[in-house]
Amino acid sequence: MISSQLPLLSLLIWTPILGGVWVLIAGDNKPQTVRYLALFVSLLVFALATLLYLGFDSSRGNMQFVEFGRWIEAFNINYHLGVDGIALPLILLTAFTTILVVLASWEVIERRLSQYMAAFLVLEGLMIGVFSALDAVLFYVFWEAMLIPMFLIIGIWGGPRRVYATIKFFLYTFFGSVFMLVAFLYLYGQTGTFAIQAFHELALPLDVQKLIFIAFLLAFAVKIPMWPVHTWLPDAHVEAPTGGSVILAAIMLKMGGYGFLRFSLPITPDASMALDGLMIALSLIAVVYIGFVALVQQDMKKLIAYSSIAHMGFVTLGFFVIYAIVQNTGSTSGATLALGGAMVQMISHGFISGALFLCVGVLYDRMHSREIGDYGGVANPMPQFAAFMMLFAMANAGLPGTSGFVGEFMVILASFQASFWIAFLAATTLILGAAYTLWMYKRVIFGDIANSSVAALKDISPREKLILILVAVPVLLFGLWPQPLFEIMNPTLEVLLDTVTRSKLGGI
Amino acid sequence: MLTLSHFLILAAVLFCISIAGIFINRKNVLLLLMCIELMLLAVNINFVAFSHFLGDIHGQVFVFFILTVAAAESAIGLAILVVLFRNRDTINVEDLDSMKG
Amino acid sequence: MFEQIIFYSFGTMLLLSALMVISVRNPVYAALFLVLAFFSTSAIWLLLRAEFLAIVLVLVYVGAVMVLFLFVVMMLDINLARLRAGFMRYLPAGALVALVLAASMVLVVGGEGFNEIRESGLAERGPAYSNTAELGEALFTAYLYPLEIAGAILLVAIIAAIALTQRAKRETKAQNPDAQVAVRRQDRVRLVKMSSERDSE
Amino acid sequence: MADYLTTLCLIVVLAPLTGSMLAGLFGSALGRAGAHWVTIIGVAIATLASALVFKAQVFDGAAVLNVNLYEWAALGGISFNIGFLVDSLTATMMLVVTFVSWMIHVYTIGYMHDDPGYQRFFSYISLFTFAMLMLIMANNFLQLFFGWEAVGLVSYLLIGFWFKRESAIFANMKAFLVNRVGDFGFLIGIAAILFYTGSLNYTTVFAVVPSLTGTTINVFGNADWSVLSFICIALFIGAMGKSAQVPLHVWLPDSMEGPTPISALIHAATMVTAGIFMVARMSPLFELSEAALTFILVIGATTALFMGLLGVVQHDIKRVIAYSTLSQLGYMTVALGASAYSAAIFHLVTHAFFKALLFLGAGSVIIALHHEQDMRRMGRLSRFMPFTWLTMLAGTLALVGFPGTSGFFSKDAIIEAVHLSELPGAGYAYFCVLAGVFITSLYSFRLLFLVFHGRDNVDSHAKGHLFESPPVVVLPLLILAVPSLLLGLVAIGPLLFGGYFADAIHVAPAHDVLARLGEDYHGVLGFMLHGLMTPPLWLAVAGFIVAWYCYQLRPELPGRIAAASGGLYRLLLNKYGFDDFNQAVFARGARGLGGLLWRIGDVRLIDGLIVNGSANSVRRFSGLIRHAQSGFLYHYAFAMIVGLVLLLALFVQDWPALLAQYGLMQPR
Repeated sequence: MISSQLPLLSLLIWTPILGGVWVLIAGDNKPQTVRYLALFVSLLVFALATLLYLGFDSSRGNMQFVEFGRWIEAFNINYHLGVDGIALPLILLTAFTTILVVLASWEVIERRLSQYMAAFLVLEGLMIGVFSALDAVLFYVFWEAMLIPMFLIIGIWGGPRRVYATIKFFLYTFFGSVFMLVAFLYLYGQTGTFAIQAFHELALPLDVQKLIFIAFLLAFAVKIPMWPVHTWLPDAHVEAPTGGSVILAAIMLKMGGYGFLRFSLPITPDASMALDGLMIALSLIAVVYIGFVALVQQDMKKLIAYSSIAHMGFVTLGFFVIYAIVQNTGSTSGATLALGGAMVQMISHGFISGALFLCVGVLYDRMHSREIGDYGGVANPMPQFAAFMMLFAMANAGLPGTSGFVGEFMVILASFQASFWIAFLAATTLILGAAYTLWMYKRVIFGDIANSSVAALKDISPREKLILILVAVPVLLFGLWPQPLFEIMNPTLEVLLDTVTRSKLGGI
Repeated sequence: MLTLSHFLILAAVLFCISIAGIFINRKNVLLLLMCIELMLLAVNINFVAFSHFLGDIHGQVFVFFILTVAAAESAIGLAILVVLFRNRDTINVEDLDSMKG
Repeated sequence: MFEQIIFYSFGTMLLLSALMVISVRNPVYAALFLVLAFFSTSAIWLLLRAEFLAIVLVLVYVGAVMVLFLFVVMMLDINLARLRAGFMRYLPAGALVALVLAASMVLVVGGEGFNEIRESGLAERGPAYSNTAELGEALFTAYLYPLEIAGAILLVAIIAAIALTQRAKRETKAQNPDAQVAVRRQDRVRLVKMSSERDSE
Repeated sequence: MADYLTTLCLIVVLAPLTGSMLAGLFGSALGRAGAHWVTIIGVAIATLASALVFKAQVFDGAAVLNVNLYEWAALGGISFNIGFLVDSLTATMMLVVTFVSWMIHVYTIGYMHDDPGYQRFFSYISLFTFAMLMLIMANNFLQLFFGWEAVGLVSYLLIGFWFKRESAIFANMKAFLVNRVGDFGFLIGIAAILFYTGSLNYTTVFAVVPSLTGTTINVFGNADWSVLSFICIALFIGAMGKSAQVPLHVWLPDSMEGPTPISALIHAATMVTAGIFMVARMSPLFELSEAALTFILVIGATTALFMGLLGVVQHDIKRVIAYSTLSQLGYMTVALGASAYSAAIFHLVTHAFFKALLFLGAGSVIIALHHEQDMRRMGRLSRFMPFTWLTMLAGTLALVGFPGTSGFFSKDAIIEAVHLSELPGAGYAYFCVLAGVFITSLYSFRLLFLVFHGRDNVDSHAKGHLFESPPVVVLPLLILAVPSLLLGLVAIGPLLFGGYFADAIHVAPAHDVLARLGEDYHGVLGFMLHGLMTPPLWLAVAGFIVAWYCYQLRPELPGRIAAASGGLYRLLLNKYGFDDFNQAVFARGARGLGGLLWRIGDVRLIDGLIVNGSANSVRRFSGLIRHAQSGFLYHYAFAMIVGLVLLLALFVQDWPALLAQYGLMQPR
């Protein structure tokens, strides 16, 4: 009923963008109006997102709220939007996180506040665009446009080495996605249209599939980030302002995962099956190698960035272990477990790493340092903050009862069905994750008051407490009862699984 | 009797002389401009020759346009030369190398 | 037979003057040799029955451009001494390059590459044929638009030449209206608090 | 009946949780008294409810309750849900956990009287009770794992309660990480169960498992292991982590850094027994794999003997009791290995009481001496603290296995069971268990003599106001002393031989040592008389005599023995080098590997070589190209000419033919 009349997805994309422009017009000299305006826009978008959720019929696995409009007739490119079980949770996550970011940068940002808020609102619109685009070119436009606000956010309001970090971030992602464009053009050549649905049905020979898969892999591996192409993330996080870090960790890393589910797996199933060994190896490296690297970090944000890479390693593991499972067990139940686990891992990682970056932001706003060495015994002056930080640290280490556990638990259970060793290596995250998170927690929070500046710290203000509570609720809710998430995703995962496991080579 | 290649050879040699002129002359920019005029002249000879032997007027029309462009070009060239001389007091090619990477 | 005489004589004159242009020390002589080159070319064009262009060449080039050159040469007091030093040093390299290029061009052009045109020799034209009429007719029908553009280019050239070489006259006191408008109250008005002393009786 | 039980179970679980939430979140608002009352009432309700459940389950013979509360997640045909499974085993454990936790709550009022984190502590111990109950009452592996890790979390919070102390926060991280190593194996086991049985629910798993005896899994390429042994050993690794068996025991002694009440509650009575409970709960699984049972037997025996040995050389009063706990856990594990599950549970229950009693007694001694834990600065306290002394004596008698006390019944049952078991490791286990009895009595009486008798080397200042602890401390001691002494008499009959755990524990007839033991069991008295003739009693007496001789008559003798034994003493002091080994290999190794991977892998290789490397190479390359623009016109002219010549050459493809025209070359 809701889905028919209201063009909800277009609203969801363009309200934040127009809101951003409106905030920009409001100008820098009226900070208070800018803040409340930005908050109003982000709340409005969240309301629209919940409307989308309520209207979403979770019994059907295919695209809903579909909108279709001619854009460029010459090349048969059209403004085609739609959302299904995979995209909806991510859109909700985007809307929710933007509210957090607007609240988090309430007093912190003084310089050019309106441009800061505008950048985030536009970024939100573009991200929702990416998640709901069903036309390859539209997807590509949103995908590249999304980099610009992020580039500005890190570049202008970032830390000392921000220029290096932001250029590296931009070039890295841009380099990857250029190959994706080539793949789209080839597919357009084959099908005459840019509709992603058509790409899914297009039969392709194996070697062509492999090339396309590699092209997509480059674009999405950089975004996730997967092991060899991950070095931009720590720099980007260290230099980004708190809000930027939260959005970067909570949403932008999920683009890669979403891309794999929407493009790589369905369009080139046989290539994915052929190369799943490589992908599993890369994911396991991300989990183990990065786990060790995270252990020795001295900068808090770098540590959380590396832990994000390790958690996202689980996502890719969940995606690419399905072929081995189906081969091994013959049934798709394990594969659905893996995919569902990976999806939940993405959502929960969005909340947890967002929360952790907010916590580091709280500390950074007070002491302007991210080095673990400068802190010690923060629990004494800031007990409430220590409690929140404990919850999120435990969630990051994958404690059952928090959402961090759900994803990893299911992926490990599923990957055992593929092979013992995959589960064995993946399960090491239990130890490594706990090790680096708790060691950081011990050095920063526990212990005696390290220095005078720590002693002078004030506990979290009501605003900060509101933010932390807001993000703590989903972490605990989805830890204790993740079923609502699965209800949305299950039908879509079923549909995705049978497109993905059906080989395309039969036709030729 | 005269054939087209006579004219083409004439123009070619003229063209090469003007190139040598640019290459040899390391001294004043003025001579460079003159050599460019010579090159254009060589090209015009070719055009007229072809237009005549093919009995097609278009060649000559084109020469007409080349002349206008050449005139405009030398006018501006000399103006630049004057301004250059006024600022640098020299038009010696050896000194004018500031425009580089 | 007569045409060959004319062709060869004016051809050699043309090449010699070109050689002299690049080798003579004094730029004025170079300019004058260039004028000679133009005259010999217009003669050759007459041979090719392109009399309108020949006359235009003489009028436009020699009349305007060479005069401009001479004018500039006269105006800039170029110290001749430095001009010619080192001419000999680059001659061999330049000559070599020219020779290689000329040889390859001549080979290409001289060969039968153009044989179907070669034999035709100088095409005979009837006495009523008027090159100017034909050229004018082509110019003002098919090529009208490019003609306009050519006119525009010339206009641009004129303006550019003037603008480049114009020197600002120093003594004028031109007003700058937008600066005047942008003045703000606090720049100009200063309130000074003075204690009010009674006027002395 | 079922929903009556369900509501009761809900009360049992939610009461401590609400108490903990109230104390935790509104601690400052409630104030100290408010906080401890809220939590005590919560746990009291839980104890009452679990007593009702116990009565319903055991006496009224109610059916086994197996109910799903809500569906946690449904995915790909597998449904994960949260629910309760209450049978005799759970009911007993519920009663033990809630009762001991209640005693600890009361005791903490006295112990933590002047501690700033008072409310926080109460909230943590109630949270612990909630987590332990969730673990015990789970009806599927997911909730078991949830309880498993939640209990680990709370023990982490409580060990590091005084987070200002560097040793405490090191100990709690160590505890959590070692537990996580155990959970790593546990998770692999759960994953295997899901793969081979298709569900995580106990009942379905136990139904499917017998059909799996044949299937094998090959992990190391050639060796084909039976799936069941693989699963059981994996699950047992989890138990080893939680119940501190040999390789993963390193965290328990350090966990003494936490306040004494939690040492009693968590590291003696309840949490460490989670592993034993899990193995007992999974008895249908373990019974099908001889290899796993032997493995358990050997690990248990090694822990029992060698950890007991360490107890003899400790000077910190709490560490002695900690090592005694380790040793007793070893005993329980040995019982499990010998398939005497009910004996293990029986010992677990009795041990919970008398070990909690010992810890609380030690706690009251520590308060009296103003947080002095080193036994060398204690002595002759019996005059000042009669009640503590008496209750500690009762606890020690139970621990040693003095005939009639609960410890005697449970420990002797285990020793007899091991004696009857025919598993390959049984001989070694029997030896360890026997030697353990001697060691146990040695260190426990050593503790008694050093603390309450022996030379009085309490420093003068402390002795000034040395007197018995307040009633709120002593009362729990007295209450706990009762079950420590009498429970054995009451419980041995039904528990071991009366099929009390029939509904929960299934023992394969071949391994049923308790059945054979039961044939010649006729009544408590008979068992006691029989006990007099068997070696354990004499070993216990021998231990007593040696302890009396060394620490009462000739106090300087232990010093000389230690010096004489040289290497052995240092080995024992150094806890067999486990700590140094872990620290060197795992801690420093991991950091080293991490540093290596980061510095070389990330910074130098990926960043330096590829990312910045390519950027630098582009800059260097363009540096070269830059010189091509010299600024001189003739260079540009020259470049044009070269281009022209090349174009010309390109334009004329067939130079030879052209030259041939001029006769300069012979045409081909």
